[in-house]
Amino acid sequence: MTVQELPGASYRPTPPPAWRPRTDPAPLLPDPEPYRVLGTDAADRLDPDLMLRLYAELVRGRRYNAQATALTKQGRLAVYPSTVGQEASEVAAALVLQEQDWLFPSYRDTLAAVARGLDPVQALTLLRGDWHTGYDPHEHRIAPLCTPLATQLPHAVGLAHAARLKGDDVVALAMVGDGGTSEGDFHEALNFAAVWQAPVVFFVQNNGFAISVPLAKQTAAPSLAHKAVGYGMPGRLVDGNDAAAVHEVLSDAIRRARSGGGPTLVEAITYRMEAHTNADDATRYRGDGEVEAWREHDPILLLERELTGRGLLDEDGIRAAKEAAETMAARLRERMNADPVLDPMDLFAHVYAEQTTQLREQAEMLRAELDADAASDAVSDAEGER
Amino acid sequence: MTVQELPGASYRPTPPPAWRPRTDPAPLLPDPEPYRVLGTDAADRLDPDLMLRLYAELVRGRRYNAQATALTKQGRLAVYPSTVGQEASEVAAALVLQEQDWLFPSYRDTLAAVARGLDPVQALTLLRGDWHTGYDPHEHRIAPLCTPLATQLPHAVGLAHAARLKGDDVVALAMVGDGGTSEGDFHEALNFAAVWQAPVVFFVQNNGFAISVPLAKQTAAPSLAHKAVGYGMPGRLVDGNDAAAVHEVLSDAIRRARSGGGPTLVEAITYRMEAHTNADDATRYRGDGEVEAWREHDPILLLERELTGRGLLDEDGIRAAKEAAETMAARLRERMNADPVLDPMDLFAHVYAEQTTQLREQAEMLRAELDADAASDAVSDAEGER
Amino acid sequence: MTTVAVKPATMAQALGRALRDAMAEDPSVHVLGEDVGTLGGVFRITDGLAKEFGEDRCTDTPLAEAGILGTAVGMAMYGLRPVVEMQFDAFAYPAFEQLISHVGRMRNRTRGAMPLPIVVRVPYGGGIGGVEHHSDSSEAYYMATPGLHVVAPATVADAYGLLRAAIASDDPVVFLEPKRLYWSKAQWSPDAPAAVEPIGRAVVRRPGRSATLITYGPSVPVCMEAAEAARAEGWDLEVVDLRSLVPFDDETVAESVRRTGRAVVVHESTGFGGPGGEIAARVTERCFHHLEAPVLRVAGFDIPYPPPMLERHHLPGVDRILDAVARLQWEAGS
Amino acid sequence: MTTVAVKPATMAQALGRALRDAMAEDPSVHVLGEDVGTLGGVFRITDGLAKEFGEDRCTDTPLAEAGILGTAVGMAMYGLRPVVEMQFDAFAYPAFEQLISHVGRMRNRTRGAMPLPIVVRVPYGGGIGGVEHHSDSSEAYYMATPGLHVVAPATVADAYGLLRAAIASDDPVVFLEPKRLYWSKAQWSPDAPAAVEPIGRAVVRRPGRSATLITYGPSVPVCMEAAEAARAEGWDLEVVDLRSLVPFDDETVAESVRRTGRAVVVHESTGFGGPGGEIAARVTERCFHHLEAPVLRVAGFDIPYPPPMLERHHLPGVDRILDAVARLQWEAGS
Ligand SMILES: Cc1ncc(C[n+]2csc(CCOP(=O)(O)OP(=O)(O)O)c2C)c(N)n1
Ligand SMILES: Cc1ncc(C[n+]2csc(CCOP(=O)(O)OP(=O)(O)O)c2C)c(N)n1
Ligand SMILES: [Mg+2]
Ligand SMILES: [Mg+2]
Repeated sequence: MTVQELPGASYRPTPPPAWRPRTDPAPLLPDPEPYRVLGTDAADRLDPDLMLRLYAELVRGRRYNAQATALTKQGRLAVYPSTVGQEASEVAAALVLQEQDWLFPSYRDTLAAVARGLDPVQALTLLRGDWHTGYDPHEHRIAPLCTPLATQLPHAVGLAHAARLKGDDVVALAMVGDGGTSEGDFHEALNFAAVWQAPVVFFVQNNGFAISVPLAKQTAAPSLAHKAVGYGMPGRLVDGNDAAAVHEVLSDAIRRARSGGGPTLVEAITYRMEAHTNADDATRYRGDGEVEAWREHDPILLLERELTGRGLLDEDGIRAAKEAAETMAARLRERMNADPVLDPMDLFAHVYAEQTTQLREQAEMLRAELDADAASDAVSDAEGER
Repeated sequence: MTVQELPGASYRPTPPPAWRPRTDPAPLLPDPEPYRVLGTDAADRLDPDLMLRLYAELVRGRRYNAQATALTKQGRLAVYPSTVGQEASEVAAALVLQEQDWLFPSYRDTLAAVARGLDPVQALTLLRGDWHTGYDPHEHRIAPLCTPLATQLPHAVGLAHAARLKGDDVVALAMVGDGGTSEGDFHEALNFAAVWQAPVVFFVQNNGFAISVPLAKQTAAPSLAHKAVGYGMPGRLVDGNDAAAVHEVLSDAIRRARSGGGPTLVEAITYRMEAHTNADDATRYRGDGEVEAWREHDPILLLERELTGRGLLDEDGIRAAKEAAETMAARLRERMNADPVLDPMDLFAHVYAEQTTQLREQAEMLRAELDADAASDAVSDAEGER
Repeated sequence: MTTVAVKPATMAQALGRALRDAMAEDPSVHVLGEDVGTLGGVFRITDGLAKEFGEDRCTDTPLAEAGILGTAVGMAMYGLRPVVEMQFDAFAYPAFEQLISHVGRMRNRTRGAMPLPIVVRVPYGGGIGGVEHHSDSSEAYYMATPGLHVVAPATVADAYGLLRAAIASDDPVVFLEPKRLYWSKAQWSPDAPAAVEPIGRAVVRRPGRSATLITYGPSVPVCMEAAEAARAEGWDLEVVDLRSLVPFDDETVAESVRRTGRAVVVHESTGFGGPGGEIAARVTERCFHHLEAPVLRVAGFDIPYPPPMLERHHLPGVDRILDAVARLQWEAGS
Repeated sequence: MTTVAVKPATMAQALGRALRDAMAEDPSVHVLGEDVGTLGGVFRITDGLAKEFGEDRCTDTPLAEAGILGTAVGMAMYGLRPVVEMQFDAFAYPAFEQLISHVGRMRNRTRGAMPLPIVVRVPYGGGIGGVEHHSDSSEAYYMATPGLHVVAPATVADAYGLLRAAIASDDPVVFLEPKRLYWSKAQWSPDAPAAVEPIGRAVVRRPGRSATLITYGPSVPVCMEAAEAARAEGWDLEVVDLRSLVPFDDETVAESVRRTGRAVVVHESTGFGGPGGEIAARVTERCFHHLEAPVLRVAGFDIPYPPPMLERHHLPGVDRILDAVARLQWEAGS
């Protein structure tokens, strides 16, 4: 397009100052193929200790998933959304964080919380049903598991932004599913993060489905990571079953955020091997063949092969990891088999900082009902004893 | 990144079938510079009739803007958001549509509606304040002017999708501002459109500001058009003050939509020369220098220079266009100076298809009040006459 | 298209049947929402529709509630009759701007030129052991939004009849489906589905003389049970099932309360700012001199919906209803 | 930082001053919203704050209300006290999911570990000649959401005091600013601002013996005027200004109604499903045997907010209030 000199035209072909592309889009675009480490040359650079740590966590994570699903069958959990097949992404998300950093899990990400150090019983409280959150978020810097999809993303942005304003060295990592990227909150969160250059990493686990809806009905984008350029942040695509790759890509993104470089969007390609939750019937929307194809690409298998191939792991090591996982599972089972002790009066305890008169009256009513029930129970007990 | 052969590893480096980039991102990305026709070689290809038509509409549009602002001063409009400086985009948006197509204007886009053939008095009804919409949307296929930003975009998608399902040849063109692109509804609308391959064109007028907030506080993206790739649709960047360029780019996008090629996002770089509305004081957030710089890039000036330079327009033609605009303005002023005739009972007329008992009672109450007022007015009139 | 000889007996089946019959009769009826197609919805209400009518008629949408309702608005503008499913009550909240600012106002905005015959199906309410955000009773929000109809069936037959009426209505309808009644069964033949109930008529589910329980949706069976239990205490309770909150059937309700002289409103939604305030106020306006006692309310507490293990303490149950009946100042007369 | 010797006299100025004083006292107070920085807000309430405290303390956000409130939640999680401005009532709707699903529940969800001291300022209500979506009274939505406080000042001094109290509160507060009172003036010295009013206390604005007008926000001055006008008819009306809808001051209201025996609730919001139902119901529950007539309501009609040229027919005015007072069954006694 060349500029034509018009007779008498002082017309300038460049538009006035308000138009100025501020970012070079090229470096923001993801590579066409998901980044991979295991089974590639890049694996030569791996830190053996970190890999063994990841391996132990993956094995533990797999066992945790199995145990949690078993607990739903025993009626000890109301519901459990499994992360079998996604352990590499779940675990890596936790391990890349420093202590002062914050994790923002979605409802599915109890494993990430557990890998970060949260007591699994506390992590499962929401799903057991005794309370909405089983832990003090400040203790491990893990936000409450978030059920309304994508709504946790602006929280992560706000927290990261606040920390930066206070001059604290804190990065927030926010997790979301492929389906969650369709929500308006995803869009608004990424935009705020980029405008504010907040130290936050958005980590999308693209596990192929939102309940029954496959990715192809969710988006027509080349990849979810391609959304990043529209906010002016880099988008990265990674093989979500390659624990080493996820760890590296997330670490890079966190380093970037920590050093003032702003947010990153990371898309991990993975697969939900089990049904959406124990209540779901996945055979209604996908064939076994698809699931089988992913078995070969299992995150534990990939890492195990790499580590054994390199002589970093042997049968003893594998057995030890499995045993540690069994111990964790046995302990979890045992503790979850105890009925939680609940006080119905807690219903009114934390609605407001100070209880309103109105709630006080309602609490009194419940108290009276409970007392009356207890009294009539006592009467029937006494009658029973005679 | 080369694949390493591990001893005994049957590990396949390509991930399983669920990962498959569906779109080549390259053609979806906008050019780095806004597309321009006027003052370039591309202008040789112009259709003189179309250009003269555009010119007449721009001149009329400028006059319409002036008249509407004047009407706010006279108390004849509650408020008016001017499109001075944006006439090329407003007018082109209307002219690219075929009769059966639909226009989805934002609250600012009365000019586009008028350029499509809507009676300006009807277009201004919302802003005069006698009703929310002054026209039957089906008559000109213009959706009601939409005040909650970006909420009209999913409407356009739904309508276009419905038309396609019915087998009708209908394209929807949806207008939105730069600020509006930050809303979740923008994101959700574009995503639905791309997944459904709906025949819709999203037309963003980036006029530099959302009230007082400049683009740099709105987004960090290379351009708003870059958002398109994240939905898997093409993004196009155009000089919004170049009527010929906007007309061409929008026409291309509409042709694409009409032929089943799916949605396009078009960003027009333009500038709001006047305050946000008559109630706004733009000096609080921008300097005169910035505004002045854009005067040289005025849409009417650009087209006028091109047309006069090519000998397609002379002083007579310019005068004729101005006179036509004056006639329109005089007629508009005259009609807007008449008080609209309102029936308060209309409040209850179209809340439901069938009036509820409840509304009937309320309507009766108002009717009684109005009758009582009329009676007491009559009494005082009678008294006044004595 | 052959009519399959199903025999629905649960509310879920009746709802599914209503959708199917409406789609079969009227090609402009489209179903859309999350997981409604291939899966048939998480509650299986839309099971089989995509198969029978194709994915263009029953569509799995991207995961975005404002987008679902917003595109439904556009579809309705073009003459379709979209029936959208919100997966759970609390997941309808992202769509509130579209609902309040457009769905409820488009007809009024355009002086009747652009009605929006949209049905928003919302599986709602608690008692199913759902974790946070899966058990909200959000009807107060809908009631406070002019231009919407708000319907809540309590029986299998009503589920069918009211949903058919909602789809046939030229007004937007928020259709509240009591989740915990999805699996409630009743003698009901899909081959001779009940005559379509008009929206806006309450019904006396159980006649009585001592006092009126005014209720709707999931609380109807609870009130029926309470009425049975009350017999032992010597109270003969009338149960009025509102069926729709908007339009509100003042006539049926007031007629009952004038007769009994006492009333309790029962619902799961929080008491404060919930539907019960409106109902009690309008009953009182109309029946003041017939009332022996103030209209009382038995409702959810004014707290966020509790976790599954505590929800039974929150939900209005038979005992709490009877306690309220006992407080209706029986010493005062009649 | 020098204290500028402004003499605020309008409600808008008092609100601005409250923000300024709170920010000066507490560095964790941050203001964010659309146009609140450079422009000082479309109503100029935040004028000067960005200049005095910097753009990090008073921030122009991107145009996305859910994003504004959602990021404010995150900021509050980290210990800040965000004050967000929604530009107009109807533009708060996109933020409803954040408000209902998170803001109102986070404290409860975390057993008190994560309170959210957020103030959501909402310029609300009509009477300013605003076009569609600029005049909604949305308080019913907020009232029905547990975990929120809902405040609406009616005077210049209360605007200051209640906003200070809202910012100081450890609970989230929806702060409803009656737009049409922004320019109402009063003798009020910014140098000795009124003692900060606690949230949750109603006030008797005008004592009276014949009947009680229960109201809040923009309807307070209208009720005061009605009370004046009522003297000519021989009625001595008491006016109770609720100041906060949540917490609700049952004590002050019930005490007044027990004394007068008659009450009318007045507000702009639609009547059906609006705050008046709750108020009338709870007053009746508490004062039944003192009532000579049912508690009546004067409210906006049950319609979408009308266009500017018709709004005066919609808004509760003096005549309509007096008509309601006349219907309080004066023949019946006292
Ligand atoms: C706002 C909202 N809408 C709907 C739901 C119901 N829901 C729960 S999980 C889910 C699918 C989520 O898919 P994705 O984001 O891909 O995460 P994944 O389940 O695969 O981890 C849906 C629709 C919800 N929790 N929140
Ligand atoms: C949802 C919503 N939020 C806020 C507003 C208030 N508002 C009206 S116009 C405007 C700025 C719009 O900017 P932009 O989208 O760039 O359009 P422009 O005014 O420049 O045409 C704002 C914030 C609104 N109308 N809708
Ligand atoms: Mg998924
Ligand atoms: Mg703009």
